[in-house]
Amino acid sequence: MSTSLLYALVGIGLFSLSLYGLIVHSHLLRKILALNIMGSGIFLVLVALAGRTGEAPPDAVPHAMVITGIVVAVSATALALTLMLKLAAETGRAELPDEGRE
Amino acid sequence: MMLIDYLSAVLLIAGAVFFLAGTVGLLRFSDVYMRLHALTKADNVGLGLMTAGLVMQAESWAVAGKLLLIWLLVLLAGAGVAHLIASGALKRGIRVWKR
Amino acid sequence: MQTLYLALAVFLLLNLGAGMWRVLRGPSAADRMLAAQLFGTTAVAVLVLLGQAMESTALLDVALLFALLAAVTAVAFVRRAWPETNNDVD
Amino acid sequence: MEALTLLGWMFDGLLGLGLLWVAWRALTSPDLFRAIVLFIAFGLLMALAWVRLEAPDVALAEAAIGAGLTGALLLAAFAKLSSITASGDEKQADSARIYSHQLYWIAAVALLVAAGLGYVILSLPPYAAGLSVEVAANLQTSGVSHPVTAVLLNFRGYDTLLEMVVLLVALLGVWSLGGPAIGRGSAPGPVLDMMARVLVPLLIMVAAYLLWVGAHAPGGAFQAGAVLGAAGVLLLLADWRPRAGLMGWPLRLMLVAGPAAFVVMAALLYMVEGRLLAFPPAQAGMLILMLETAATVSIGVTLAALFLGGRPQSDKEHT
Amino acid sequence: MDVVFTEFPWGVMLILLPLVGGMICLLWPRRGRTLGLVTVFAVALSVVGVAWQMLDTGIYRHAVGGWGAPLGIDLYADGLSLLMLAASALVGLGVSVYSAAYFGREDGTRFWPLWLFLLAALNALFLSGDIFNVYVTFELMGLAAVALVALAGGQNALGGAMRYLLAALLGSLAYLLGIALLYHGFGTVDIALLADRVDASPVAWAALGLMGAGLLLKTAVFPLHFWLPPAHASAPAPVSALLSALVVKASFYILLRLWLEVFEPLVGSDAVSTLLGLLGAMAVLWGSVQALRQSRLKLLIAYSTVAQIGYLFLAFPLAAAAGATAWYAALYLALSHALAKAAMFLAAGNLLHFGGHDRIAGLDRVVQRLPLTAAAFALAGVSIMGLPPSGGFIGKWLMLEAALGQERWDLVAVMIAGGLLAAAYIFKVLGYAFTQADVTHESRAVPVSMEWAALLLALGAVLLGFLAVPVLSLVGIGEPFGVSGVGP
Repeated sequence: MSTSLLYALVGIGLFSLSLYGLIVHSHLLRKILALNIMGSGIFLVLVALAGRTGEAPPDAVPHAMVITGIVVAVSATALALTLMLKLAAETGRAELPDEGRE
Repeated sequence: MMLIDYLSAVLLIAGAVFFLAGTVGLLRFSDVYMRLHALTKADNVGLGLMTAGLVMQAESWAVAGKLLLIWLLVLLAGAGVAHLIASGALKRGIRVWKR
Repeated sequence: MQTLYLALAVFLLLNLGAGMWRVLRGPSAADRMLAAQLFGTTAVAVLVLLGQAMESTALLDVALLFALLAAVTAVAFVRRAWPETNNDVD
Repeated sequence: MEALTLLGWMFDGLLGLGLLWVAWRALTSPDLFRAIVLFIAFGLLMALAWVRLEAPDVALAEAAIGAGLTGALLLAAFAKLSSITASGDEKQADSARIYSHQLYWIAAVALLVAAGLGYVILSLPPYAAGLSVEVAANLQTSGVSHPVTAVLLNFRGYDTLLEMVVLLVALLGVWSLGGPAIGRGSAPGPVLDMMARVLVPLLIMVAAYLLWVGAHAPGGAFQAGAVLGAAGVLLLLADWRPRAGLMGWPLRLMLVAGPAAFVVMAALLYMVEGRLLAFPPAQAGMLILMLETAATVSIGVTLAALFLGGRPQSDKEHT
Repeated sequence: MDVVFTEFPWGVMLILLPLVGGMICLLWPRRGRTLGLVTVFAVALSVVGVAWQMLDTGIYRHAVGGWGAPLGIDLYADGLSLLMLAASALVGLGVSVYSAAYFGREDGTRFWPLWLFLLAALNALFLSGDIFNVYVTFELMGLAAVALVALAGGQNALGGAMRYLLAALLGSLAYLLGIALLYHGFGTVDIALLADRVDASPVAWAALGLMGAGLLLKTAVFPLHFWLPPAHASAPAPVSALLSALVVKASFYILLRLWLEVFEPLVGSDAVSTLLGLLGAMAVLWGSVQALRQSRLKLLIAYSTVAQIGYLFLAFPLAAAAGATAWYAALYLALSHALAKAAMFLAAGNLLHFGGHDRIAGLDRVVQRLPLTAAAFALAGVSIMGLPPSGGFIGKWLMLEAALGQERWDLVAVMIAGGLLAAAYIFKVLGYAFTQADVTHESRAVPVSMEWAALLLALGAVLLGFLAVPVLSLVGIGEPFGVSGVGP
């Protein structure tokens, strides 16, 4: 077991934890938090496994991908938070409206 | 190890002790103002001692300067934030703990 | 020296874990935020130690950013997220 | 040497457990504000993890965006939410619609996913160079000497072009949702004023430094832009608002500058080199720095505008 | 002149033009409508240009930055990509003409830049030969689409947009973890190189599971369709048309690409394709039944989309033996569904504009009062039902032929049942359109261009019924389904 594997497994753990959190919580802010943590878990897998280069410096391509991913994540988070606030202003609750309403 | 190494080790360890004190204070003190007091010890003194210890080991002036800059920044930001939180807490009527 | 740097980093990390108790416990929002501030400072200390241990000056830049951004987050808390009315009694 | 590896393992192990624990508490905390503070702490720990994984570029981005700006965004959204929903925060009957036996099923699925993926991770070969050989071989002709910047701006510059547009589209989405920009709070007071006066110039200097250093060391447009965005956020928090005259086309021009520079550069290089974004090695360094400068400004302004929320009113709206 | 046309870089124009158009729209909001229309026309022209070049040279490939895979990103287009690009251009043209009249000045300033960026994302996605680049285009597409849904405002649209955003983000993240595994397993994110390197290892299986799940969620395949009806039904009509016609097809396209190339060594086993076929069959039946039960026109059309997406997945179990025929059938269905469904949503938008509501029972003699719109709905319905002569008929006929040839009576039954149910829900609407409602409503005049846009798209869907040979020969460029495939 190496450092790479350790952190990659932690990343998988974060992915699974937040998958659970995303499904069970109905509050939208929690869902947004869960998606952010899930993203971090995936980024951790990407970067951790890039370190399997022995003594050489780690592979830079996944690092660049993760920086792209972090910027995408903050964009999506900002949009999601605004949408949540609008929805809460409209319905009084920061939750998804029930389906099948008319 | 040279003498300077011993000196910086002492400073680093002393800094760590202040961090510990800060945490203990944060956990044990009984109202937000006292905890604030404990926190600023870690900020100012703990990090200051550590920075001093590391500056002695710095390879270049640039590194030493950057270390000092970091400490000054934490000092400034910590003081400002501490003030904002304390005055905010007073304004919001959080009571000061009395025995 | 390397050993000492790393040992102190581990010690500070443990310290951080202990501080987590205050985040969980509260009771007021300000307490939680204070604990987060201590986290920020501790992380800065860990970073400068690791920077020395791993001989990477780039970590000092990370520490610098931490110090700056922690202040921004704290100001965001004080100015925005802290309820004006005190419903979280200490 | 032995003690060193042991301590390294202790550090990594503690950090890994800490990440999982903090994430778990952030996901399950009944108090919403506490969840957000835990999430900010999670961001700090993530940055430490990036450092341990020898990814200082990612650590910089995480410190600026992941822990810093996302935290500020969440705190501001939490505050607005508290003023919208009656009870304010938390303690709404959460997950009320999910029955406990369903919880077990979902937990079982999540565990299964974790076990399966964990097995896959362990099945990977312990040594893999990825594309590091190709990156190193072409670094000379990329115009910069820092591999991550070379990948972001040159080798995979097209991704970065699209990513700039993603950021812009997010802001357009926020604006099109309407609603007023965040209002001003109580008077900022002298201390905050002083902090803003000292920190904002410092943040701008750090941004410029990161932009410049990115060519040969960890740093670059995204980290610099994020720091610039943080400066903007701090100004907004100190109740500074740009003159209304700047909120019309000058603002829009700054928002578009980054993606537009990329698109124009792509088109021009197509005409000269016959390929999109094919930098001629001799001029690559300068061209990349120009692109990065435009990108930094756009990223910074966009992030600050995202924090502001609604579309700022200019004195003479064209709409 | 001829040289200019054949040498011009049409391919990169497909990406750059809408990006430039969107940015100029943002800088110059008052001219949004004109800029938008000009840009979309130019994009459509570029698709013709690309098709022209590809007829000559076959596969289109462009190494961005001059690096080439695996270090750089390659743009790649074969007949499959070309078909999707053409569908985007056609639907985009119709929707743009419609939107020019539909959106007022205020809403228009929001709509046009978002729509042009969405178009850029779609084109970039169809041209991408790199799975990480596809992730970025997914995010661009998703955020733009969510913002467009939310344009309608109100509780339903905001709820629909939120649900859609969460589903899209979760789908993207699952896809991204798949990328991480593929990259670390095989050292590249280029589709063509992955196709050479991927073997039936645990990494590849896990990546297939993650990416498949993410893409199925984005494509809204039963039972992961929950987000689609609220989002598609509550968006502004032209946005609903874009989402149903194009955006869900984009993730289907990527799934197909990965299936045919990257995961080719894994899909020899029947289990996965059987599962996909089963989900498709369930989607056809469930979606159709739900559509029949709706009382709102736009919800009915949205559930019809769930059903029609199901048809595309019936191709997976059939392709093992029928080869290319099954894929040609699915693609023909995708193309004609894009046109027909866009026409239907636009027609529904006209009815909504006209009567102020979209209750099916209150349609109130629209056949007499809006004959062009009613004709558009009916013609689009012909293609959705799969009646001759229409694009839908060709697609379903090819699919049915493949199923009959393999004696897959279960799939045959599903297809026939789906067709009958589609007939039922479309005639339900048409029935109300002929009769007088109990309560009559105030009515507003519908701009002519909105009526014609819907009608022309519907006519296009029907016309596809006569164009099978040329269209399928275009799709065959570069042999996306392998040389061994049986031709149409």
